[in-house]
Amino acid sequence: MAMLHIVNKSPFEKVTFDSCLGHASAGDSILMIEDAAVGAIDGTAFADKLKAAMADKSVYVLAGDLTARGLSEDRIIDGIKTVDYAGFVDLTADNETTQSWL
Amino acid sequence: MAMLHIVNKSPFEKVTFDSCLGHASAGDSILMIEDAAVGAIDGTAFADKLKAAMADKSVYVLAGDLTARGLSEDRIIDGIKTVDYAGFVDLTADNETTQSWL
Amino acid sequence: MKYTVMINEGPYQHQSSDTALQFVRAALEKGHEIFRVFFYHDGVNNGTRLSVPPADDRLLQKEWSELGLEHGLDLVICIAAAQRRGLMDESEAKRQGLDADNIIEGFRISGLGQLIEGGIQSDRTIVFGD
Amino acid sequence: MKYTVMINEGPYQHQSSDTALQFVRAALEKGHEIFRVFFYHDGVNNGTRLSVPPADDRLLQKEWSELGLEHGLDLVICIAAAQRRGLMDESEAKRQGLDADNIIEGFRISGLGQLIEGGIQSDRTIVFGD
Amino acid sequence: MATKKFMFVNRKAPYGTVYALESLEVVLISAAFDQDVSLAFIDDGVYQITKGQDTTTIGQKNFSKAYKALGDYDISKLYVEKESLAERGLTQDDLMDLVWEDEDDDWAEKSSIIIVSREEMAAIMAEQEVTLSF
Amino acid sequence: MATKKFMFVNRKAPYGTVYALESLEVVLISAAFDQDVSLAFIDDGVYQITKGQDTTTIGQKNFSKAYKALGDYDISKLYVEKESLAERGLTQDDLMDLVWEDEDDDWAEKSSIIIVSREEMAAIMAEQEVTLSF
Repeated sequence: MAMLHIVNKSPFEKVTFDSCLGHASAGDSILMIEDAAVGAIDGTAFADKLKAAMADKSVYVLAGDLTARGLSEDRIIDGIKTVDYAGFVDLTADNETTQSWL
Repeated sequence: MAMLHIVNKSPFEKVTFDSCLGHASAGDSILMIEDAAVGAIDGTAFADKLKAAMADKSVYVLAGDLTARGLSEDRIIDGIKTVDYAGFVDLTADNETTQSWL
Repeated sequence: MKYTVMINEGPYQHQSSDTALQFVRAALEKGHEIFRVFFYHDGVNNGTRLSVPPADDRLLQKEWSELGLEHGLDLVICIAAAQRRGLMDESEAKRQGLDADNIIEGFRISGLGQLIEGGIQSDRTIVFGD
Repeated sequence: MKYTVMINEGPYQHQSSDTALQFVRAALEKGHEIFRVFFYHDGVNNGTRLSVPPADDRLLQKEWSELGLEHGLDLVICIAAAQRRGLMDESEAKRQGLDADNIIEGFRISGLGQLIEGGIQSDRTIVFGD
Repeated sequence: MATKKFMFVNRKAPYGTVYALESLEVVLISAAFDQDVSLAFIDDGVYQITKGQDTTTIGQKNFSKAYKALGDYDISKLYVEKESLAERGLTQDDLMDLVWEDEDDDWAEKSSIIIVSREEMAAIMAEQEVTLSF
Repeated sequence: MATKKFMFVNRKAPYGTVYALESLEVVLISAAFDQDVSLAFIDDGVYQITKGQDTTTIGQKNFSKAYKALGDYDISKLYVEKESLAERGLTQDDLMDLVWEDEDDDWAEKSSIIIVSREEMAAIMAEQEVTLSF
């Protein structure tokens, strides 16, 4: 079963995002919301970890949370897709299960 | 002026404790309370960082927060002193200023 | 698709209530069913009617209340968490001998079993928190 | 020595209110003066009188209230934070046209200036939060 | 009602925040619904089930004994992550003896604690139908 | 009243939690007390003063413009940590232009943002008399 992992913590502040990456399975999807959106940016101390996870997982970011923090979509890592709240809902419907990393 | 740094976050969960260590000055004191108490234990992935800080800083842990989490005082790093709430108050009085790392 | 949503944090302090509100709105717009929204931990504070934030800020508790009434949502506040934090409806306040209550229209107070039942009955259970 | 204490989190959800309570008790026992305790952010929720936790759990709001009354402590709830979160005294509730209030005895509601004044007047300002 | 695979994921230390206590309250309630329940203890969540917890001075009640009741409610799958223990200098000896009685094996007392690797934990998580995080 | 060195330490991103907004509200009030006020932006706190913040879809008000008022209240020392910016892939160009007018220099407009190293930030913190953390 494919799982949607929802992560809402900055990877620079908490280990939650790391823990999420360590427990997600190949074929799963990861959605960054709230403070986790800052993890989508390329050229950060976290970017390489996320790129490695993208080898076998799909990664998404909630666009509104990115722009709220002054980060434009053209700075995110290649291959990460932006979604709005409707897209967030679609992700929860398209994956059989979800897990929130709090 | 000597400063008391009060840290209340687990070093395994958040970067707050690291940030505290990175901003404390020689001669300062560091007090671990609440979830930060788990950082006092020897033999963890964090212990070496704290030992390095102890070269020029005094480190304390609130005993009640240690035992609440099932950790006995005989497991803490050599040189860390345990205090009770009265000792916590004394530390705030003995240092000219305090900074809480939240 | 049928959803249960759990919210673990109070309004303003963390974004989880905001995000959950936008999520529920988007799910309703797409025609999904919201079986239940369960407010747990500090999430129970989303159900107070005594909030009056600055005029240029959102009033989250009212937005939940109005959304609930408009769509007939089952907005459930956990009774155990509510009792710890001082969120009361009229009958519970009376039962506890308290002189006031503070729940906003559209919410109800019930037990933790409602969360588990939501998980069983729904196709998806989504958790928002800190 | 004269202390001001700031508390940024509500009761139960985080330990900060518990720790601050023990700290203030210990400071008073040592003969220090508590100039002010300032409740900010979700910390305002420490001032509700509507809490009824399980019988075997502590009732933090009442412990603050009683400690404050016993020692004549100045327990100040930030008005802006209180308005967002639905913590009201009688006069503020009336002013806002609300039908209930929920503040517990021993607390008062005032502005953020009280925190800065506390920092200026006190020898030490200690922050408890998340 | 249908039977689903429920997992309660515990990542936070007890007492510093309320999540451990209120998570346990949900878990105990879930027992009444005859679901396939398991618990995961990862990251700081492993501190929730250490033995010898003593909250005398911090003003909070010690709720660690309530984990011992889980076995009586047929909640017997407590997955604890090996890597999380090791990083914190802990071993299974530091955890409470949490047991259940196997009615299919002449009520033999068995440990409810199952130490698993991160990789095994990920596989167990992948099988769940409802995951509640605290 | 006496003049003290007040520092407001900001370590958290805006909007995910309320601390950034309510910290700013305290800072603005502090201006009325004629104290020696400075702000520190470290770790995720640096996101509080990025330019181009747009909260249209998340339902919260955009309060970033209020930082621009700080200069008018003679709050002109906003210390931003270089290492925190770098770790997040940010530079000073990503931050708002926050300025104040120096009355001792013919009201010349000067930047309120002072980029410092972690070591310099530690030294500035060590000089403070009242440190409020959010």
